[in-house]
Amino acid sequence: MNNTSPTPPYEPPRDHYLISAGGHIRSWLLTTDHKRIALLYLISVTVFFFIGGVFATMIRIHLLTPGGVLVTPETYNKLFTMHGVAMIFFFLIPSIPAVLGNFLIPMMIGAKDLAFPKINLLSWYIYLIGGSFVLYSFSTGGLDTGWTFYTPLSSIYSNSAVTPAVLGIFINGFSSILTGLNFIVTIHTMRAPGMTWFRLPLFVWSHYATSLIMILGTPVVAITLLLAGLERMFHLGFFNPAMGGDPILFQHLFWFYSHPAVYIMVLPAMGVVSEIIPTFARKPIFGYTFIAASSIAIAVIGFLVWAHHMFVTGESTYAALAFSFLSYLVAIPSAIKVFNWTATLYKGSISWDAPMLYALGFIGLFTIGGITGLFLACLGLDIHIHDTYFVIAHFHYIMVGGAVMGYVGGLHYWWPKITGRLYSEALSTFAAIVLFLGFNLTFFPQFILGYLGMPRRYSSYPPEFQVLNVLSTAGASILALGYLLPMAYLSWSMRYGKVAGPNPWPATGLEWKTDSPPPTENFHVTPVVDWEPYDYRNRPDLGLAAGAPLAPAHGDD
Amino acid sequence: MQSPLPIYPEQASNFAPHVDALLLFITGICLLFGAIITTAIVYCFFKYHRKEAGAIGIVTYEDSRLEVAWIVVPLILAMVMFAWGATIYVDYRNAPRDTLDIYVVGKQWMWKAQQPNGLKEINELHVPVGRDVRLILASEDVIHDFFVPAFRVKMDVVPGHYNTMWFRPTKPGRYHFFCSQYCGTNHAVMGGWVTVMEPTDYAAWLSGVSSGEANPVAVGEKLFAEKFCVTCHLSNGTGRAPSLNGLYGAQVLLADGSTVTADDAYIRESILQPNAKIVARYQPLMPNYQGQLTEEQIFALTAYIKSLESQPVPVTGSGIAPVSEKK
Amino acid sequence: MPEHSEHIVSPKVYLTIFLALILGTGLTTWAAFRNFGPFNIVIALAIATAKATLVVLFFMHARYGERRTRLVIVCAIFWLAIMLALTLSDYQTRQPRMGRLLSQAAYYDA
Amino acid sequence: MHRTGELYGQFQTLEQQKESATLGMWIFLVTEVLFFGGMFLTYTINRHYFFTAFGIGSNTLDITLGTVNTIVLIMSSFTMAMGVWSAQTGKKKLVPLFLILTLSLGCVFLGIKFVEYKQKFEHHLIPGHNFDITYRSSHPAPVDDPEEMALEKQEVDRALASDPDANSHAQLYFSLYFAMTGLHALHMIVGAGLIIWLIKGALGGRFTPHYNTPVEIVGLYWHFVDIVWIYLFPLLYLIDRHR
Repeated sequence: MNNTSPTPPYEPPRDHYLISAGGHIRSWLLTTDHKRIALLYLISVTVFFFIGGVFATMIRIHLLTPGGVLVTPETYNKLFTMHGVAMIFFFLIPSIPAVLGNFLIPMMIGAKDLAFPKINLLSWYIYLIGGSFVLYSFSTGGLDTGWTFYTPLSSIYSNSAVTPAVLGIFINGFSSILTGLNFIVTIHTMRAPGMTWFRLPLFVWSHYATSLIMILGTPVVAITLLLAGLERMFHLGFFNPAMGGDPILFQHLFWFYSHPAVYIMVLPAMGVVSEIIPTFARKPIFGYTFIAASSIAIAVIGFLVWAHHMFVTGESTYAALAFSFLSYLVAIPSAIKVFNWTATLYKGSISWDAPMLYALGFIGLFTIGGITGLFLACLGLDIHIHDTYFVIAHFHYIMVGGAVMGYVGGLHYWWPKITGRLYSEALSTFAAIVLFLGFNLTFFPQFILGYLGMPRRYSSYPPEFQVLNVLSTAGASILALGYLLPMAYLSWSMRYGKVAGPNPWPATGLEWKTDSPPPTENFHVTPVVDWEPYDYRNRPDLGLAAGAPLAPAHGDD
Repeated sequence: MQSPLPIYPEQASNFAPHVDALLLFITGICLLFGAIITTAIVYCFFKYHRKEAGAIGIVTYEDSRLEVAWIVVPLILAMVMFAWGATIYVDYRNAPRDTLDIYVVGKQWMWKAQQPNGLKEINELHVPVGRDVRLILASEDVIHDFFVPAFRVKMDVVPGHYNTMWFRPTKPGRYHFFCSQYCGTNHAVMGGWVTVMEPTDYAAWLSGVSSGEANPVAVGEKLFAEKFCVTCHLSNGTGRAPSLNGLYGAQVLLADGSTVTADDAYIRESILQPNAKIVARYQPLMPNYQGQLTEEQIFALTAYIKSLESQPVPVTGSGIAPVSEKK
Repeated sequence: MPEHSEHIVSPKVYLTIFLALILGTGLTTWAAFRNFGPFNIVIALAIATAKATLVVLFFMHARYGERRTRLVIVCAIFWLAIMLALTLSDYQTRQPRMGRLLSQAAYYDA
Repeated sequence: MHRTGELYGQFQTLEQQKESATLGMWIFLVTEVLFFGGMFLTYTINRHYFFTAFGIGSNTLDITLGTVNTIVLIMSSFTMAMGVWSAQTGKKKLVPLFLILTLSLGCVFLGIKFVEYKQKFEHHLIPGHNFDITYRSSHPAPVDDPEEMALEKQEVDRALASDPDANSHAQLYFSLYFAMTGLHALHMIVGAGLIIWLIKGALGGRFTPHYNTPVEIVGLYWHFVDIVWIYLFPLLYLIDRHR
């Protein structure tokens, strides 16, 4: 994959962020460098991904037979709850923003660091504290409420360690809020000369939208879980019908955040894809302004749809109609993105490198996830498929097929920048294909299971559902392999990989105009931006073919 | 019963064909869009594969007509999906008149159903084919959800709320029902079977099995005396509290001038929280029965009050609407 | 980056606002002891909002700040409004809760 | 990142630094609005359901202490604003003076709040197993005005007659009362800590017309806490006072 690099044999930089502050553990734990904090996050979210992944594997093995093969119903309930909590709050939500966003946003806008480096470090520590609470809950009695913590099950009836878990998520919320706050301020005030709003990479736009959701939604779930935790600790009655409280109110408050939270997970992945596609098609992205605006539109409209999780709770019919209508509206900006990405490929110069495969995989899986959302937003269908495996399949297509594919793709794309090394081309291509196939085999059968009526969160099921469950489990084992592979070869490449130049693909963003790995201050001189985003034609510095074909007359259709 | 890999469950209610048709419609549209996008990606992926190392792509300029087209067309299709789904939902949320009402109570981890004649079932539900059935759902602890895949309907069972659902079975047979809202340890086994029977079989079943079972009207009547309701709610309307004859389903005039329909929720509220709605021209004297009656006793009392409907209402001083409230 | 010209508010303005806030506090307490029927809560919230507006505009300098600051404030109000309005829309139109408690009227007429 | 004087390394100019800090604080306050907003929503819905019980609960609060506390907090907001003004206009001696005034008023507020909490504890109004809305009126202290107590008892009895669960619902009111005022007080304590940090700087003459960002952004925070109270006061203390 280095064959396109036109630069002469490249000497890696002698001083960069990984070594300049020394390798001592203290230099990492007290660092305020956004790049090092990103790596700290990389390690910690990987740990949670691994924990959540182990739970997922056990869930799938358990469901091989109708009666369940592995654990008791009680343990099974804990498994899916802890899988959800670990994956959603401690992996998916921080993954792309806190790892890739943290690493790249300052570099992409030409800044030396985020606006508040100490707060950035603080938010990692808050994440660790929140994470420890949750791990404490997992290891002392576990958690069996479902990641949604519906009351009064969670606040009164559950016998598991609910209190430390809700406190952990409450604490972790502030990590998310501070990250979002830091990004928004940074994007507003730290842009390099010439970096106007409409020259921002789309990755930055999508993180801006993500940060909006983080700062506007997270406080609500924080207070909600705090109230639920107080209710449990002190026998208060906010959401307990026996004392006059209302469990439906909990659901309103919870989904006010937790629906937009889906967009916290997937918007950054859309940002990653919006970077990868133009780079590997070597042409400006089609419909830049529409993609940028659709990110903001998703963030705003995403806040108006939450009660579509409550169509069968006895919600008022009028409210249900309004929320269903608004849910259809939020599908449009996502569709705009998919169409524009596809259109970007047209007449491109497309390479088949691993990041591109991940990005295209993302488009395919996200499209399936998105359109099955249309089924669930549909009131008449939702009364049948609500709370069934259809829902499970749908949001795994969005979160695993979408967010995780984007995250892994982004890691592959920026890995040379982060570590200065290239990984094996053959292995990475293989892993991308394995992931795509394994994923579909795992989750596609679940759509059918759901429509057949298998409810979610079942530790045992009627025998007629077995065939599809076995298929799903088979897929999961392939999927697990697909995740272990990149973990292995990426780690291997850190030491043994080929040295990457500053711009191996080559790509047009500012982050590629500095060394790989970058120096602590990101740029030796503050860059000045005088080009439009993703423009390959006016960038002689990229060293691409001088006589590259120009747009013919009919090209501008 | 079915082929080894069916795509959808049996259609056994009035909603099932509509929901399945809607499913096919949305699936068709989505497949079409999916096919277009997939074809475009695969085509470009091979057709424009980079041949020379240094080649760059040809710039294509964005076209606002194209952008508007792919905003407006999906929007219109989405609105069709919305409207179709909404009609089914509105139908589902508004039960027809004259339904067969069955009370269903969910508790960790079982379902109790009570037929109109008082026959009680556990994790079983018998209904006649072709009749509009309404389930009145209550929970004793956490949130549950009553889900019958073959009928394509479900509804959450929320403590502190009465939810209702309705359907008209169209095909005799035995169908699974599930709890589909996670409710704790044995959530997965909190289910059972709906048996749809021919009306004659249903009637026979009711009378056959129910002998020896207490009739809820009778139980309710007994409670009505035991709990001293009868001392104030005289049937001739001369008591300290309004007569309950003909109350169920009627409009009740309240002290604040508003009216309310005397449905299950109203009767329940009036038993548990009598002073919430005071009937016009009566005093708030009735003690509250909160915590003194089980859910099933309330159902029985309600059944008894309903049965009073058919008795002749003596002419009393009561005004426009059958005025009623227990005091 | 726009040239940041700091506006210095004179202590006289602060004093005026302070006195207005004290007046508002007196007014809201006074109003609470009068029966305006359903308007008691409206009056209380109106006075509170007026007071909060004064604090934001003058003490917090929003009146003199950048457009961006005002945008941030509008966002906060807008999202709060979304949360309250859409949730209450469900409560306003849903079926009454089982055993719902007394309406105010029933209580006062008793 | 190195720091040059008051300028942190990631910034190019002091202007940029101040702009970032101010924007950051405003955005933080937005999250606070939503944070308290969740509780206000819970409050609104329960008040709607249980108006009588909320009225009874509210009437047990001491209106005098509440009003005094409101005035104290507004006064502290005023002195805070004056502190910012002193820093902006270079009145180096006034800055610590106004900050100390603000801190003292904040402490007075917390002291009064503590007295109120203590009363609630004595009157069995802390949510939990011992919560008893009738306790106060049936166990009058010698200092209480017997007439007033009789009136209060009458009110409580009336409420219980119309809402048999009034005790439970009044408990809901007090749960919200403690959650909301407790979180507000927590914000006050954090604010007081920040002001102590400012006073330390101000005594060292750190804040000048050229550099006063910390005073300004702590001021923003302090005013916000004031605004929360401006809403809490009528919503918690003034329900159904006019009977």
